[in-house]
Amino acid sequence: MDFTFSLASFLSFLVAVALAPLFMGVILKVKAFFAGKQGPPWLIKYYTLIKLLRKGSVYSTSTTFVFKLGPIVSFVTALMLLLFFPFAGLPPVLSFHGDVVILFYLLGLGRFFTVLAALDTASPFEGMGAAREVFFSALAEATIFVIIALFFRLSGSLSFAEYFTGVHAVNLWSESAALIFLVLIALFIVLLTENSRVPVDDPATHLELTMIHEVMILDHSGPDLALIEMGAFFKMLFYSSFVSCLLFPFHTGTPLFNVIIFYIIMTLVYATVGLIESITARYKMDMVPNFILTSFALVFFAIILTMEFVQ
Amino acid sequence: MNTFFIALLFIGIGGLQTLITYRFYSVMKTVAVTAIITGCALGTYDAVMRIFQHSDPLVFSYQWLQIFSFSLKLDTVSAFFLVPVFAICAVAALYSYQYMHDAKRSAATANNYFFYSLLIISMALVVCADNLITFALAWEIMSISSFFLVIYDVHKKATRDAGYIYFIFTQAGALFIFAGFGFIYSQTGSFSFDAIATIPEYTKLVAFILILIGCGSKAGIMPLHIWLPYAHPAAPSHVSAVMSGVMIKMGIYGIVRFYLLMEPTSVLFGQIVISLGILSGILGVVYAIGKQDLKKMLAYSSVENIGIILLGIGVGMLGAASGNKTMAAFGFAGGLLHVFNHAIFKSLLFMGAGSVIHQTHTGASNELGGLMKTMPVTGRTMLIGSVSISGLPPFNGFISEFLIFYGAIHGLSLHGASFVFSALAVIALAVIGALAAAAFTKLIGVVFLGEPRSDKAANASEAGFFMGAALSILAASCLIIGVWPDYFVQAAFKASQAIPLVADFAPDSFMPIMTNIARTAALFLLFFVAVVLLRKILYAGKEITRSGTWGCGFTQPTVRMQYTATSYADSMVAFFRPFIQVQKKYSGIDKIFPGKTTYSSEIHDTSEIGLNRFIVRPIVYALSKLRWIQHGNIQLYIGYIVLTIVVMLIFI
Amino acid sequence: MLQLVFLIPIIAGIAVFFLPVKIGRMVLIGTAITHLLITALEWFHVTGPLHNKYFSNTPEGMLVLAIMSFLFLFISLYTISYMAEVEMSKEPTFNACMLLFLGAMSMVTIADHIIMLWVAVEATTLMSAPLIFVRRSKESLEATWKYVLICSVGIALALLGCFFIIFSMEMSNIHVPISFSSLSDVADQLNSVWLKAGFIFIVIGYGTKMGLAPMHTWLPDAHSEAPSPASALLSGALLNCAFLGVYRCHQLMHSAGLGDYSSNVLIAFGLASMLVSAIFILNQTDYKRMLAYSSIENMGIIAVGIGIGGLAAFGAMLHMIHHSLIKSSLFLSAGNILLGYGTKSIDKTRGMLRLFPKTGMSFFAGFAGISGFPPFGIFISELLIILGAIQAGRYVAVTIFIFCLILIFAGASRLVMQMIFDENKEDDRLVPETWARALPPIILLLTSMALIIWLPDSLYQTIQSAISSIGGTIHG
Amino acid sequence: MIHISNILLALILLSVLLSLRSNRLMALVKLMAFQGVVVSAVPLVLETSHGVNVNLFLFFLLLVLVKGILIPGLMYRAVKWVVVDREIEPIIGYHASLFAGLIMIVFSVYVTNHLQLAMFSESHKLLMVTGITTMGAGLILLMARRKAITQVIGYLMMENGIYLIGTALAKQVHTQYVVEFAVLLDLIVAVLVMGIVLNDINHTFDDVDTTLMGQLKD
Repeated sequence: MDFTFSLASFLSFLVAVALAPLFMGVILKVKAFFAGKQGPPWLIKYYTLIKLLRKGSVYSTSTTFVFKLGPIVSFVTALMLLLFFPFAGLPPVLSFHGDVVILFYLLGLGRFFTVLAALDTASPFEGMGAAREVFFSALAEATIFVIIALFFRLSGSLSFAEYFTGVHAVNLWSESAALIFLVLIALFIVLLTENSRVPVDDPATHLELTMIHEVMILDHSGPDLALIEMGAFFKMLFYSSFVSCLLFPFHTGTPLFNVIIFYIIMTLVYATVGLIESITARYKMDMVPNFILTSFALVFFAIILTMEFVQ
Repeated sequence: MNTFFIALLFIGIGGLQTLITYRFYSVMKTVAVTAIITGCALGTYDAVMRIFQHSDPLVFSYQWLQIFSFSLKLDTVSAFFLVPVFAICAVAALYSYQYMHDAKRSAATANNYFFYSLLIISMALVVCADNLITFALAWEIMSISSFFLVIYDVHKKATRDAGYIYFIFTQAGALFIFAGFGFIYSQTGSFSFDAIATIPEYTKLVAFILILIGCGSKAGIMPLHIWLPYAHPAAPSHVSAVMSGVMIKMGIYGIVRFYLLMEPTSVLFGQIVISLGILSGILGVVYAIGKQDLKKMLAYSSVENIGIILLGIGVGMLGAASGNKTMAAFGFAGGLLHVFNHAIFKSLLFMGAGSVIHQTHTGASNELGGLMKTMPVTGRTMLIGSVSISGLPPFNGFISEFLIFYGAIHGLSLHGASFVFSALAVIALAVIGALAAAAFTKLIGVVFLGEPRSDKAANASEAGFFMGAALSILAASCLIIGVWPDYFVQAAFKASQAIPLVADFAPDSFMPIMTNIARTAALFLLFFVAVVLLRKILYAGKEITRSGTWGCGFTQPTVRMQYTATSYADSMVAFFRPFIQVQKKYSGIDKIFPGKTTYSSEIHDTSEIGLNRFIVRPIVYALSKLRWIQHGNIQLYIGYIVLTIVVMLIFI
Repeated sequence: MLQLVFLIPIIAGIAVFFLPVKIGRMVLIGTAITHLLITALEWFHVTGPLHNKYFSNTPEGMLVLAIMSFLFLFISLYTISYMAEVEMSKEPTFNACMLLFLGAMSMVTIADHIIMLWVAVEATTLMSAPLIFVRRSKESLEATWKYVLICSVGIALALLGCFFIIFSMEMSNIHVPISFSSLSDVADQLNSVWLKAGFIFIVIGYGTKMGLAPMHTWLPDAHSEAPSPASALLSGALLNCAFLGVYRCHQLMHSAGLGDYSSNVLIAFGLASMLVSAIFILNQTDYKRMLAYSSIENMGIIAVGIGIGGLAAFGAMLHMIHHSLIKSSLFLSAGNILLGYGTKSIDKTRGMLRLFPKTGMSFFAGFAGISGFPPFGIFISELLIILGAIQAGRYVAVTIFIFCLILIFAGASRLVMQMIFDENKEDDRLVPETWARALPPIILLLTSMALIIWLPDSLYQTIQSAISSIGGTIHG
Repeated sequence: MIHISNILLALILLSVLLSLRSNRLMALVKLMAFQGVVVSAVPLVLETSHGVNVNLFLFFLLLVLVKGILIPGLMYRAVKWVVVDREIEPIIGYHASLFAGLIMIVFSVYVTNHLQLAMFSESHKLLMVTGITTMGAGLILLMARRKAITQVIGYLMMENGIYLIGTALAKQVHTQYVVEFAVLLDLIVAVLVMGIVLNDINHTFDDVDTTLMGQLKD
């Protein structure tokens, strides 16, 4: 494992962690804008987290220790993602050949325990959410791993650092732009799925029957809920960064400039999510698999294309 | 005398003495379990030593029936397979000490131990066999002894049916293997393994496919897996643990061994194996999601894991045929390590399921629930097993899946069909992993979490000490291999060096990456502990209250309203509909004020339906149409003779 | 000296007709032991080889004789206790016919003269008919009628075949004794068309007796209706004798250079037999008939093995030995079952494991043995036949072979498992099992087991020299 | 000599055809006795390399005794005392049987010619034709008649045919006796056993109709 303690890497990691809740505010602002409202303050998510951390918790009598494991594991796995991600082309804190695989599997671990925590409550609604979560993410997983395969085909590498740092970084401006464009769309669909955004899931709906992620954490409260929320922010940040890195090559030479561009693009990505949430409605639940399969079809098409492109 | 034989001797004595001492139930059990565990421990030690010390393979040959020899050869691959054979059987024997508790059935128990030890010995012989005849002999003994183990509860109809189905599959499989041997023998003219590499490529392929069918029916490769979901639930749990954890791997061993002996150069071998792997893996796990019986579900999960193993081996074969060292070494090592890992967590899960069934007397997951509170040890170990089998870090399942993945992804640098197969392998692995998580969240969530769905589940209590101990040992191994995989990975790579292409594959080509994986897992654990502590601090001095689950406004929730295993699986199963058939029975609502209504759904195995509809029934029908031959009419009987003469004279 | 093997049983048999039952039983056992002794002496060449116009001790004949002699001892021991149980009024007739039957069969094994062989085979029909017929029920009469008539027709055809062979010799103006051994020496000069015709008629004729489909029709009836000791003897010994006739003729064909033709004929008959038994073992309702069909199957296997030759011929010879041992054991167990339940219906003989543990165990072990599981010998013989068949490039044959084996196993194992393991609410045992009747089948099974662990060298040599005349080699 | 043998053979063929269309058991038995005597006489009148000698004559007497007197006598008694219904009860009708017999003759002529054996003299050819026809007709009786007793007669006829074929083929001295000996033994043994069984069948079933004996089947 390349663990060269570089201050820049560590700082960029900290900045990312710190900014994750802020970007969620961006989405809310965009949605408010389209609804013609003023919207909550930019720092709303920070306030929420602090409020939650101050509170105590109520646990259902049905639950066991698994219920408490859920938030912890999902938080830790999401945090680990950020450790390995090269924000703005800066080398990540940790990196090694093959880290992509373990990171996505760790995300799977997080999901495993979130789902278990939901099932632990004995609530029919949470079970429903859990079932949907595992199903949709299983489909998204296929897309993700095709993307990994594709990137290996393009760059011969298996870690985020190798993908997005250096001059041979994979992005829209490289020679295989057409493929990356397909990946980009697919990845954005995965982003929406994995983070439970419209049109896959509507975090703002009021009917539990129609939810996926939100219904799973109904019974969590206090610091536990804060951990889950934080985990969700990290995950969103990770996917957005992934998309951003594909959109633009961050090797202008000036790290600070890179960082600024990076976060501008990040803001745009979040804004797009917000935009989509404002102008589209949630799909019917049985349409969702088709939506995710679209992403799979795109990347599968892309990887078949590489048989021609890369020899 | 060699340690290996001493080990077998101990195991044999442990089994044989039961036939004499069966009148003294607890003496018989204690002696049997002790002897078997001692033998297995010795055997494990011997096998481990053989993997890591560069000693010459143990060779043993005994002239038998004038023209054959009973030959054994214990090389690294054999030793690698011996470790799970001995280790898992020892743990399962420990488990059986309390699981087998019916002193009234002492004769049946004695038989069980006798065939159990015979099974261990025969499995050890299968992996050490060094010629066709020895392999066939050991294979058949393994089949018949496992058959007797399956039909322990012979007074139940389901058990008898299961035994019957298993019996047929095992014998048919053996005949296919024999046919494969025939093709080998026809070219080499000897029973020995030595000259197999020299036979023509075409014959190799035919022989390999026949052996693949034969071994595949034992391993539970997809269209041939039908016996698994019958036999595993029927057998006593320690037996299903051994059968599913170890015995079906003998099928894998057969495939690997004959592949190694043949040293084929065609990519077709790898492609066939990968295709079967994908089929078994994905459909296996979908059925595992769909099935609600605890052990049936685990049986299908075995099919899935066999698929993963085949993917690994297939990737390795493809790599070896295309000259890609990384692919060959990682694919094979991954497949082999998954054999070992699956042995651990699948036996853990089967024994855990056994404890549940033992305590609640039901295996239907829709009747269970909330057992984590009443059966803490079983619940926690099953949780670990479930995480492991879903291939998630920091447990052992991830390590082997990672190796396979790594190998497969390196296959992407190939061209043409090999590229497509590698890509499919990658996708399949991902999908299998994600769906396995779905299957096992269902298992843990429905059986151990939530509220009990029936009185049986509500009144359960923890299983006995030895049963818990066995589960704990296995659960600990899962974590140990996941966090410190070095030795295990090395062992797997040592075994995979039997492929000539990667014989010189140096440890520095794989060790760094494994160290990184292990460190990441350790880092995860570190963070995990840190956050646990952080959470303690956050909750320090705060009010923590307990109350009922929030019913989303519904004020009178009952346990019957919980999401069941069936509903959990429904949408996923529906997605795979052409491959999985769901039969729903719903009486419907027909009145304004609806009365009682019923709904039930059942999942049918498409391969089983296909086998029934397209093979068994037509054959039985056609044959029953020929029954007039024996009509009892003597005049026509003489007519047959006359007709035969006429026909024969025409063809003179 | 060798002629004693058939003379003694015949004389003893005639004597038993007139002796009281108790002494008759003693004579039966005594003759069995004597017969075994003579066979043993002959086997170890103490008495020296025999070659005259009519008789000669060939390796294959000795093999069949040895199996028969061994079986007969245990079957006769079983008979004593079986007959004591059923209290048959015609017991002296039965015992006498057993002995006469043994004599006739022994004669088959050492006959060398073509007509002498035929006479001996004819005699076996005559001597065994009363064995089937002894109960005089409607069914047994019907079975006997079919047995006698069909076998007589078959054997008459075999006689015609013999004439053809003799004629083929005359066509070529050769003057040698019409015995197989002398004919083999001049076989290449024989007229091939007439030899072929002769072979066809002999295969059909003796094949009727051996139970090759489609001439097998009498076999399930006779084997199921005969008292169990007789069934055991019919299946374990008589079929081998008939096979010997076919085999001798195949040898002759082989030395005449027509081995390919006769091989194909044998394989075709063998596969047909296996297919036919597969048809009837599926959904069989009578366990003795099931065993009878299984005999047809195994005779088919032997025919296929011999037809393929090479390694498969060795397999076929081993198969013959082990089939005799195991099938006799199964029929003896079936006798115990019949005594215990009083019915031959599979549906009504459930729960043997609980009601008749010893018989149940030996029956199941026998079934496992006949299905080719170790530690019984059929495992090796079937494996060798499959290997040999593929080596000989007979892919179609081996496909049908394996297909039939699977079908038969699937059919039979369902029935056997039902008999042994199924629940049985009732508790009435007509006749409790005794060691006297449970032991002989077990000993036969143990013998098969012993022969797979350690095959005596002399046996091995005998098999080798028996198959060497049809080009059967063990290596390559 | 040739002349006589041809006449005998023609008589045999006639008896074969008659037996196929005969609908009375008694007539059939008488026909068999006649056929037996004629068949036994064939070797005597056949030109052989060694002429007629004492052995041959003795065998002739023996054959006549068995085929012409003993076996028909037994059957006569059986039909007289045992069988209630003396109709033959065909499965295949008389005309069809007769027609089959004619086809049988054509077939045997074809076979005999097809064999084209130089060493056959004309009389041997006819002998062969007759033999095959007789055997075939015997088999037809075996297959086409319902009564057990008719089956025995069919068997007898088949045996006659085999005897004729054997006579045609085996002309060396030492093989000739083999034919006679073997056929005799076969007849005695088979018919004896059949007779005993028939007797028992009659006791048990009150008839010798083989359709009653269809219990054993699958």
